[in-house]
Amino acid sequence: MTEATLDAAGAGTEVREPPITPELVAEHGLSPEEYERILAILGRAPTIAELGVFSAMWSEHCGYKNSRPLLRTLPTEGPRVVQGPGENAGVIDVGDGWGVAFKIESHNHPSAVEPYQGAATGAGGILRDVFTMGARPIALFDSLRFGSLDSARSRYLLDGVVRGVGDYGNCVGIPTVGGETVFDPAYERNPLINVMCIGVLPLERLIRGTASGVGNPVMAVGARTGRDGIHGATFASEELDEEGADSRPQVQVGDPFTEKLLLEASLELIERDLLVGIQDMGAAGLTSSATEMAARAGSGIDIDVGLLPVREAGMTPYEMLLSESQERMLLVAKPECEHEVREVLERWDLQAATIGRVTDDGMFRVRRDGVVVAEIPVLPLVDECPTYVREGVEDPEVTARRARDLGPYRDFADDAAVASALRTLLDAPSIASRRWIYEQYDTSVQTNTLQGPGGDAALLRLPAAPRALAAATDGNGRYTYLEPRTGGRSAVAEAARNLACTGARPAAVTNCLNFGSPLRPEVYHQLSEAVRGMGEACRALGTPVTGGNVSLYNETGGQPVYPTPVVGMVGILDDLERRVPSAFQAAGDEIWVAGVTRDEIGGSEYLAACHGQVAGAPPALDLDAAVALVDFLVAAAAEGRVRSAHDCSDGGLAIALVECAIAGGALHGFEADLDLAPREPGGATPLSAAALWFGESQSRVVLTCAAGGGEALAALAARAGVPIARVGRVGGPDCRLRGARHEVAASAAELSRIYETALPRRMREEAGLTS
Amino acid sequence: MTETYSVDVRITPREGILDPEGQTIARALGNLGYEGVTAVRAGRLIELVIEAEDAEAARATVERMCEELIANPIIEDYAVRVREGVPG
Amino acid sequence: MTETYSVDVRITPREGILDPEGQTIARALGNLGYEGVTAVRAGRLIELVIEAEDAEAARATVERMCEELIANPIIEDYAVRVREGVPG
Amino acid sequence: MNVGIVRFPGSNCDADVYRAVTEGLGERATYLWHKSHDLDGVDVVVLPGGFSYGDYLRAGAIARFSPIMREVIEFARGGGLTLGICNGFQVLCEARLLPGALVRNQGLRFRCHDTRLRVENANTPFTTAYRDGDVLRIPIAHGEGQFVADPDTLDALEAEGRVVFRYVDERGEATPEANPNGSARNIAGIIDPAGRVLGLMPHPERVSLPVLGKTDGLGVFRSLLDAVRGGAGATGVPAEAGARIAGAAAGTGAGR
Ligand SMILES: Nc1ncnc2c1ncn2[C@@H]1O[C@H](COP(=O)(O)OP(=O)(O)O)[C@@H](O)[C@H]1O
Ligand SMILES: [Mg+2]
Repeated sequence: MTEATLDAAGAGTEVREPPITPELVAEHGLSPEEYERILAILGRAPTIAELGVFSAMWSEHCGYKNSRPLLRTLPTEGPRVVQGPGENAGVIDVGDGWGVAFKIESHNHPSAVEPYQGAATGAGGILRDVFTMGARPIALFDSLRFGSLDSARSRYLLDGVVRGVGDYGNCVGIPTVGGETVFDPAYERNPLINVMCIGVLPLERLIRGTASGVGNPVMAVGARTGRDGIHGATFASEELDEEGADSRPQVQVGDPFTEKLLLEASLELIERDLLVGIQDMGAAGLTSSATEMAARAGSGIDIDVGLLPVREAGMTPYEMLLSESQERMLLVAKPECEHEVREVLERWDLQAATIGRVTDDGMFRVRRDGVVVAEIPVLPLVDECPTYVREGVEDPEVTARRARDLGPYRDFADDAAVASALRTLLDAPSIASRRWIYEQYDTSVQTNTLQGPGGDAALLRLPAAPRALAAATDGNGRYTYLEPRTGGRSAVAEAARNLACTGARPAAVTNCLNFGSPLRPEVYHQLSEAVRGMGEACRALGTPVTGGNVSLYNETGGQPVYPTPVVGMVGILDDLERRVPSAFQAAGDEIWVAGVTRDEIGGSEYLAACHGQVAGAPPALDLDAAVALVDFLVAAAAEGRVRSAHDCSDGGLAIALVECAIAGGALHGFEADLDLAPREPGGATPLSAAALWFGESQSRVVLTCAAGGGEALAALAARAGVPIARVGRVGGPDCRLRGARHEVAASAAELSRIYETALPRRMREEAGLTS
Repeated sequence: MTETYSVDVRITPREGILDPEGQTIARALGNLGYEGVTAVRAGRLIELVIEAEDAEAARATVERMCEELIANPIIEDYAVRVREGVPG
Repeated sequence: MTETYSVDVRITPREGILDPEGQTIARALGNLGYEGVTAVRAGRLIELVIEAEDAEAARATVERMCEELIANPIIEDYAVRVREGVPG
Repeated sequence: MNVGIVRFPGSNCDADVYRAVTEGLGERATYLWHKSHDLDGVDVVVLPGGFSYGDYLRAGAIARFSPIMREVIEFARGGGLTLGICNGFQVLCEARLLPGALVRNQGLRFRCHDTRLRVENANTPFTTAYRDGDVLRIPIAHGEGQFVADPDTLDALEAEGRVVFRYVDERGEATPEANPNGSARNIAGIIDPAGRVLGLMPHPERVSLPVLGKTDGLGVFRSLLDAVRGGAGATGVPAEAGARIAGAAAGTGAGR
């Protein structure tokens, strides 16, 4: 192409082409070196539209500039993996010709600005990523981080986010069956909203986001394109606004009703085999969907934005290319099928416009009413985003925190102090019952829910009966802050443990990396170490990573959030009749603890909630022990040896036991002697009272079996190499715990009240008003 | 001394913000055979009765309420109208 | 020949029907420290732009829309206001 | 029995009803497209839950004007067995096939959890598989489920035995705490004067599959089967009170 054929404004518009100044380039988040690369790729200066396209595609979100080299170190292959990273969602084989597609994504910044719409559109985006693989979404999970609930802002954000996820998922008819909710001042001004979606598909219907077949029509489907969410916000809005108004909303509004229509129509189009490829117009909208689809096929795409249905008059090509209006998709129809595609879409009352064709020249060519306004070779644009390997250095502040003397917090003055810590932890928003949240979500629509929120992992029945799917999300920002590699390992291991508690074998992982700016050496250190830890754990546990999402620059006023890798894991339970609940089931059952308790209180919720301390090294994660525990739990469930199993995590052994007593349908008191729980072989190291009661040593689980069933259970554990010991018995109205010369007894009803009222009490004043 | 004022707050989606509810109502009216409807916007209406020194004070107070609670200025516009007395 | 009219439909909960949203706003305003609010009602506002012969025709059409679809007389009252031209 | 399930744009419990009828009961189900004018000769019509037209304007308000509603209304008026669940109940009220209206939950929040429902009238074609006073465990999932009607209507509903399900507590009592949405007199489900059109907010179809381990809702579909088999069919007379199926879900629900 020569300069002469380029008309930036396109025919019939009045826009002037602004000069591409260094400032303009910088405002687009491109470095001078990156700009040089663009000049080399194009062999000329870019137009403003082209600059916008490069800027979006080479952003962290689309181009993974800073994270790609790190992500490459993660294991991505395994016998079940059908589709690894790089597609709209990962897919695994769950047997009998069925697959499970799943992915997690963040919507942190939009939710910080407008929690209701931000969370709603976050749910909408990840749903589209899954159904564009040909999968019917069967579940959503929301992994949430907020500041302390003592702050009105955090309560407002929690209220809005929960209503946003709920209203969207409920309306589309996808049950939200799990998630996490953590409160810590580190997230005060930058909440994290990650949503995972899981779908099922007949594997023969798996479809990818590819644009192949020269001449095939490229169609834009769904909502009209507006000016919402246009990238490059500040600059672009002012300079390019033809009307000169400042009325360009950045906030995207979700329309779950249209989403539901898109979902049904897309699945019908795929089932009828009318499509070559399909992709959500997500981040960077039309630009990323068109160029990524072409890149995967090694083809080109030629579109005319003049044909794109728009919501507002006077939109420029720049705006149309970069708009992030919701509920839109790009599809490439099979030859001769365009008419039938239209029929299906019309049946669902959806708009479709053919905006271009697939070509074979490898170019992304954009016209406006016939006149070329952008012309970029696809492969360098999509695949040659410059990547950076940086130097990471640990923040000395973190080094110091880790080394802090925790002596003052290791012991309790008397039994009353232990009881008080127990109640404080049950009332801590990060531990307390999440019922207030998940009862605002439809958890039973689609009639697949075998176990909804409130257990260790959600369980959903699969068409590949009698198999069931288990899934959970996990991640501990505090651990990762204090020791990133351990945090990365722990996120994976806790998710695996959560799944294995139900009897399911962990299968694969998606992840969302929520970090601060990678340009800070201390953040880059966190990122690289956390990814290293995740990779180690994934390899050890045999759970390859099939996809994920990176959200960097989560900071305000120079203060990054805790580095928070969130792992979404799916696993398979071979026989749903063998599923294991987490709560105690019957009086008389024996209580066992599997896994070693060490003298570890660093990074614990106990230190944070009871002493306001974020310090010490987080509990070590021994990968061999993690793997052995998972093997043992899966075997124990398959053989029907356990009545309940609950992961021991935040709040340690005491909290895990009390949760087993109060988190089920009925209350079950118990008595337990913590001193009996397994210790380090040799048992030389003394254990402080705080570590015994509330320490968060990893790879521990509270199990029950029917009276007399303990021998067989212990034998199974021994075979798997898992230390296990009987600590007590279920029964009576009270929770009676003793250990380290302390004793606490409280009625299960009273503890349940604390646990259940903690969130509603704090959220009482939130109005729950619309929008 | 204070007077009683009736204050209406009309809350509508901001210009350029998607209004799926308005669009859906517009389509439904079309399906019912109504012609000539060129636009529909769906908003909210909050009616307050408030005691204030004078009409200006009433307006100022309600505008603060809108910013703080009643409207969501990020995605909604609001308009306040003040009348004397209680609504008829 | 037709003219363009802007029509507002104000929909409010009928007398005797509970208005939890209004009550919640009233309570929330109290919590925020606003005094002197003696009543709050929450309703809906539908703004239409419609082509019609004249203002009376516009009103009649929108009233039929309200009876048929826009309002539910069991729980809601509605009021229609017609102005000439498109909304400013 | 062939159960027709209407699919409006935004319906999302259509497949659940389908599975309850086919997997749970082993009977036939047929989807009915909202744009069609043909009920396909089905024995029973179900308006399923979901968010028809996004619940925009008012839940059920727009769906009520779908093309197929002309036939549904005709069918129901002629004594055809018609069941509206959740959003379907809202549509039935908007269509004036049932009195009253469903407005936003008193707490203003969407709520999804199990509720206990007391069977107030086991002598309807929808409830013969239960006994009067049985307490069932059936989930709700709605944001606009508060049933309202004027006092005269409520009195008439009570007097005529047309309140079919009521929200109760674990002791079977209709307390304010057991009322999840502020519904007048804890009403969860009502029937029309002819006893052929039932609307309820809770979701019996979600507890109708043995594989999920909960079957308290299956009785509704069993009762319908009984009514249809008993010859009452789509336009016949109300089913006999005594025509209960032995071992129906009633027992599993009571007193839990
Ligand atoms: N935001 C949420 N949405 C839905 N379910 C949630 C949410 N937060 C927590 N949960 C559910 O609450 C339960 C407790 O969560 P969590 O404390 O993270 O469990 P664990 O420590 O076992 O991983 C889990 O079943 C989880 O799925
Ligand atoms: Mg967890």
